Amino acid sequence: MLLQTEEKRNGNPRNIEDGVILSLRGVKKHFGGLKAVDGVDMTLNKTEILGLIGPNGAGKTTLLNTISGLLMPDGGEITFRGISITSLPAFKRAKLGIARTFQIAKPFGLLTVEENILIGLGCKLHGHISSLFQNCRKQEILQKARDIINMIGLYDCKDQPASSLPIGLLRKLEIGRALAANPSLLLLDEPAAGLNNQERNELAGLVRTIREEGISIILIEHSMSFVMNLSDRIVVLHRGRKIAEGSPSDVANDPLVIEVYLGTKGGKYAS
Amino acid sequence: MTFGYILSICTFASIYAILILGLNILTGYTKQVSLGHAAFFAIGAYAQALLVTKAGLTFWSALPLSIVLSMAIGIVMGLPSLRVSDDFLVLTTIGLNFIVMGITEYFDFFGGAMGIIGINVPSFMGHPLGTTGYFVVTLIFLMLAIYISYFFSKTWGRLAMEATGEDEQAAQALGINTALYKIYAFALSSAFTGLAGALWAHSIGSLFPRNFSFEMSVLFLSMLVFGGLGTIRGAIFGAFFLYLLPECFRFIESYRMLVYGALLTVIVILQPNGMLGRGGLLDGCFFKLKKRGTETQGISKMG
Amino acid sequence: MLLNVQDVEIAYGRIKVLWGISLYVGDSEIVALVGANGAGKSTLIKGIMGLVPLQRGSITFSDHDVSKKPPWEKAKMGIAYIPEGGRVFPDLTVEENLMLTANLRKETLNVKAQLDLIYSLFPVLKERGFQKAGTLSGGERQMLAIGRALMSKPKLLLIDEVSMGLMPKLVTEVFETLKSLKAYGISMLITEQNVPEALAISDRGYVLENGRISLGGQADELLKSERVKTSFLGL
Amino acid sequence: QQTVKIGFITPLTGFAAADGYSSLESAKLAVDYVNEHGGIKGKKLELVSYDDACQPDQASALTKKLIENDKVVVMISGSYSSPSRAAAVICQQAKVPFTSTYAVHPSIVEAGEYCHRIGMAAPIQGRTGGYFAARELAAKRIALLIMNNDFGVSLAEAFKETAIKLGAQIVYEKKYPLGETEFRSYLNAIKAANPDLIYAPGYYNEAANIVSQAREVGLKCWLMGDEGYDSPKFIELAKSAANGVFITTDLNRDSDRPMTQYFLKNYKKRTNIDADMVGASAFDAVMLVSHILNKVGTDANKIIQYWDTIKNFEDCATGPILMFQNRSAIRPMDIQIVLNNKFRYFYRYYEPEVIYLGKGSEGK
Amino acid sequence: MLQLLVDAFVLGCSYALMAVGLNMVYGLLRIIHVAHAALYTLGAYVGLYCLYHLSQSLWLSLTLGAVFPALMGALMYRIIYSPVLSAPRYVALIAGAGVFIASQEFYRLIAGPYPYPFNAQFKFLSISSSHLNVTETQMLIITFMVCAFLCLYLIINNTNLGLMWRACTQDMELAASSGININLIIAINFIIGSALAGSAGVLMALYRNSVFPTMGAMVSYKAFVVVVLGGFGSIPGAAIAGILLALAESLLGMVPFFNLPRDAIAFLVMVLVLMFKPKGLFGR
Ligand SMILES: Nc1ncnc2c1ncn2[C@@H]1O[C@H](COP(=O)(O)OP(=O)(O)OP(=O)(O)O)[C@@H](O)[C@H]1O
Ligand SMILES: Nc1ncnc2c1ncn2[C@@H]1O[C@H](COP(=O)(O)OP(=O)(O)OP(=O)(O)O)[C@@H](O)[C@H]1O
Ligand SMILES: [Mg+2]
Ligand SMILES: [Mg+2]
Repeated sequence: MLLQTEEKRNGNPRNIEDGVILSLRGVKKHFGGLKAVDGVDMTLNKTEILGLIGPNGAGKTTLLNTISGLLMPDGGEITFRGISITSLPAFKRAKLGIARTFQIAKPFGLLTVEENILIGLGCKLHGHISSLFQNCRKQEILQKARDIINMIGLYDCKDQPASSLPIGLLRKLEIGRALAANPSLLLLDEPAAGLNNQERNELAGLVRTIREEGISIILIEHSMSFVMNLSDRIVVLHRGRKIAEGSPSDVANDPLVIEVYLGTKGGKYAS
Repeated sequence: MTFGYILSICTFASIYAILILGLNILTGYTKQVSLGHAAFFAIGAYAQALLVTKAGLTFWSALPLSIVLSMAIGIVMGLPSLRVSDDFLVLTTIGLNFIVMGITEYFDFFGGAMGIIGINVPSFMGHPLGTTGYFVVTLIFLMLAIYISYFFSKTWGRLAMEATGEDEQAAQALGINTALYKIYAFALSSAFTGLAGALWAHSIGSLFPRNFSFEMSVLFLSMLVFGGLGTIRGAIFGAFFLYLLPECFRFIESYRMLVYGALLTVIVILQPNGMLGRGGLLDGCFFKLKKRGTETQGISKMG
Repeated sequence: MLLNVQDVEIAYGRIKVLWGISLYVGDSEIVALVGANGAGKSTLIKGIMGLVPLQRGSITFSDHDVSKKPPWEKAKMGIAYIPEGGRVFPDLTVEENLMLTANLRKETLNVKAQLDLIYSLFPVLKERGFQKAGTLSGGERQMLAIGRALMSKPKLLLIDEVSMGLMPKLVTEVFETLKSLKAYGISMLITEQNVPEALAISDRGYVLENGRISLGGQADELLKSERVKTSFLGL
Repeated sequence: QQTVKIGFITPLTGFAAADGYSSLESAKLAVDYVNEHGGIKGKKLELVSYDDACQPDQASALTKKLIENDKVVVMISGSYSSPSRAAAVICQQAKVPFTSTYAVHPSIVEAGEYCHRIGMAAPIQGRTGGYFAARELAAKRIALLIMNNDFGVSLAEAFKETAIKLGAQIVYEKKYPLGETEFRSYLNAIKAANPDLIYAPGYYNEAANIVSQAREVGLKCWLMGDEGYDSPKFIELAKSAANGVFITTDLNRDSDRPMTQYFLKNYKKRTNIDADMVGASAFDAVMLVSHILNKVGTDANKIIQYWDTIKNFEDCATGPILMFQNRSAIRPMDIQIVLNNKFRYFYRYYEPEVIYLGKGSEGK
Repeated sequence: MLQLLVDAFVLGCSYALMAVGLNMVYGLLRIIHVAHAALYTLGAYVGLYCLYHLSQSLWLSLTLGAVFPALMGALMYRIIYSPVLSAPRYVALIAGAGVFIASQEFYRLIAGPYPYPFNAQFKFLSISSSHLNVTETQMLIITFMVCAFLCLYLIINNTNLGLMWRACTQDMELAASSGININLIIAINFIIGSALAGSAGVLMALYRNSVFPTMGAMVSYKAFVVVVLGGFGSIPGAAIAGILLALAESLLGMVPFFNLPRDAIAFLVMVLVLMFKPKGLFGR
């Protein structure tokens, strides 16, 4: 079964060299004896939305962490816009233009919504010694922050501490904060978890808008309707390995994916 | 009138206020809880004392050097915070007290157990400063420290430090070099503390290792938490209040510290965010440097 | 009536989250509680369990007033709680996790039989019996959480967001398991984001909006109602 | 003005509270004595005291308060060296006569001509110990176990210098911090060095542990301490191990001098505790100050002028004060030994080379 | 050499007894329990009172010296800590510090500032030979500590109570809703920890033959070092680290010309260990 998929994948190599923004080659991450990510090859094109799915514990979040730099891969190579970022720390990758959200939302709870966004806006400046002297509340900066707050629809609570927001708004705040960092690649880890359908639809709209701004997106989701509708392409992970890749419908029909992930009712996503 | 006494008490309180403003940058903003600020205080005091007594510098020429020196040592002492976090860091900073005390006590270069004597009264334009003069000098430095703190509270640096304190991973994902900002925080904090130490050395005139005990560090953290972690007004209020409180209880003489300890406990229990922190008893009584909501208050988990 | 919640109000500090909630759960009944984020579903469940204090209102369980009882006494009376996100005791082994609850009711319970029952429901837990619970996968943890709650042979299960973060395959499995539990005479109050699936296994349901119950009724009727359709099913 | 006020600072809270209590009660005892015997030229003597918690910043602020607010004519510090020094500097600036009681740090009198010391100067006491150990006891191999504060260190320095000069050899030397309780590892090492005598300058709390643990690990050599041991608490804590320990002190309990007996008896009556050296120093300070005030009145300059000319002052609990040399009290030096759980008189030095400050650095 | 090891072991026992209580509180509530040292001193004073006013028996004073602090510990939790559990954790730390300051002053006001001797007469095993001399008190301390740790270890790993305790350390809320009376568990936790601290106070008072108001200070700082070295929350870790620390201190104290004080050495060791093992020697 596994073999079959390998063949199939190798059989249809996608030739997208010029448009590639991110490529992973043989990325590995081990925790003790556990191979959380075990040699994953993957590419991402400009302005593409790539869905990343797989069973619980497949290594999706871990893979995302190695891309954003919160974890250093134990092997393999990661290239972002032609630069090898394999051994760069997270904050440098963020400056290069990789932004992310977290599966368990990590707002700066004591800071207000506006300040959360400001921190994102300061992405390029953070770390310079001059950051200790420069005022972050200049008019034009506040204006930028306000634009982003409007875009994610949090204007009403911009002066509230982030910890007082409910999950749904927190996820939007996280996306806003990531956008403020002016990324060219956005990594979203289960942004729709804990949202209801209406909120999911709004979120899907937001994700599309972001893509239209020219930002590429990797999207991890367990909500099939969400990820199938949004993604241009889907990669399936299982036990740290890539077991399938292709268009949403291809993946949804893949028997291996149905067996390990979608379950018997998986077929209904195939359309 | 007890003018000299009050001035003298206020001089010490102002010195502590400068220190607490420094502690606020480290513990209030960056959430690196420090129970070792007596050590940083000692470093500033000793640096100044050595420069004045051994190198023969004047108060004014030694002061910038002491601050820079404290900052440099503060950076070195901050290095453990890059590896150690949370409660382990708290314990590490407790250790700094004992290590610095041990070193000053056991190396004759630092005066050893005999301490450093004869740190002269600073003079200004050739005239030695009296109690009043020195109080004015401290007050000016306190104003300067407040101004710098206020200015700093509006910079990117403070935002980055707060982000580092709240969630390191999220901060890194937004381009913040959290290690660097922790070090910045240690540097700034120890610069303030070093300044306070130097001022203290001159107002006492002599230094002994045991002057800088762990209990003092506890007092410093209490001052900050009592006033309101993460706020400038809280830092100043806490320093003045908790330093003057035992003085106010002079009339009950030997029950003084009992009452002080009990009061400290009761107030922290009733006002866990500090008197001037969010929701504190006096929140809003004093003029605020910024409108509500933009100044953040310390109500997060430790570390 | 097994559980009767009357006019309950709950606040976090000064912020009120729930306003005058009244609902009931009958014997051997599955009741779904659906609502948007932050509507207060988790808060209500915690309030029923006694993990957050009630500001007003009363809760009766099997005709006893339990409004002021601490959670452990409610647990002994037969209420079990499965919190959000498959929380288990990570450093205890699977078996210790299970035995913990059962041990408290040793006198009235046949522990061995109960354990066998859990293992027959979730064979995978038997395989992992001596593994630390923290090393289980997300789905296994969720099963352990359910198993742990069932060990004390509860009369009422309070389940918060059982499907959150689970892969589609597991979501189906877990819901089927819950449904099968009805056969053992266990009532359930479940909250869910996954409204259609939740209502599909439920007898009745309530819609919680901004801390108030805005709609309640038979599950199939709710599924058909306009309000649910527009705001939860995205139709 | 109805009373003559003298200021007193002492630690009543914190780790040094026991010494503060002794010195305050003794000072009060002395004040009562003075007032019963006519006060200061008919006026009552009044003691104004504050708790400095052994902190120099509090000491300096309180000294200001005493001088400005309470208008004291003389300041007495019943505190340790660090607060005493801070207070001395303030008094020197304010030109108010000052004296420390038992604090030994040389810098206290160095603060200026207004600052004096009632207790024994460390160089003298250390030297006395050295003479006794190396000359009288003929100890050849000496181990030093030194409390690491100004007190222990300055005693040890003078002791060492003298002992080496007299031909003894230092076979072991180690400092321990204030508050240490566990000495077995030091003592085992000392045992290996096989000394004739251990000199362990420090306070009675630590000393009691040193002495009893020394006996426990089987050290049979002489043990020698200083006036810091001079408290009945030392014997209570060290129990029978205290027997045979020599100390250098100036409070001779076997003396038949009336003032000594008055102090010992009335202190016990007043506090229900046996008197110690710390208290005796404070008692003497008040006695001496009131003597001076009775002689020359409250003028600061007259006070300090007279102070330096005092000879053979007998109205004190400790050995008579022969004179003030460099503003430090000079008196014959006593060696006492603990026998049958009591401090007993053993030997007294009058030799000038022992009891006077030398010309060199120690004179300062 | 053997003598040195035994002496260090006894010292280590005292560290470990204190550290265990701190560690238990930390494990359950994540509070750095500064006021623990106040209970140590309380134990010593209660034991002293017994000895002087009730009976000459050491056993009675040891018992009361454990029971009284145990109750005070539980009370302290109710009054001081339980109101600030949801506040940031340094609040509990400072509240504890306030209690510690106040308690020292309280003891001083009640019993006076002077140290008291602790003259208890008792019969116990002892070893005295030319190589090794273990006094009755040392024997008693070793026996007590070994028994206490064995009991604690057995309780925690083999009993239902231990299982519940472990559950509480991991997830208090979940434990409560699984039917565990968490108030009871916390109370028991404080009672056991404080009883150990109190009895450590009595034993050390006996060993040092002195009781004074500030006797708890240094011991509690040392106990922190032990807790960190052993790893927060690990009870065998605390026992082993306590003994290792005492050994290290004693051995370094033997080195000539190395004059840094024990406390500085202890903390230096701690910082160095943390630099290499940021979670302590036995930390998870
Ligand atoms: N820091 C860590 N230490 C040890 N093991 C880890 C760590 N982080 C993740 N793992 C393990 O690695 C595996 C992959 O975890 P990961 O979080 O990447 O899964 P996932 O695909 O995101 O799953 P889910 O859909 O449940 O979020 C899991 O078995 C997990 O237990
Ligand atoms: N510990 C807390 N302190 C303060 N406010 C809280 C706390 N927990 C929840 N809230 C607030 O109470 C409201 C209801 O929260 P609750 O978790 O009950 O909602 P929910 O319906 O379960 O939402 P979700 O779908 O996100 O789980 C939210 O506005 C939330 O911000
Ligand atoms: Mg994940
Ligand atoms: Mg919820």
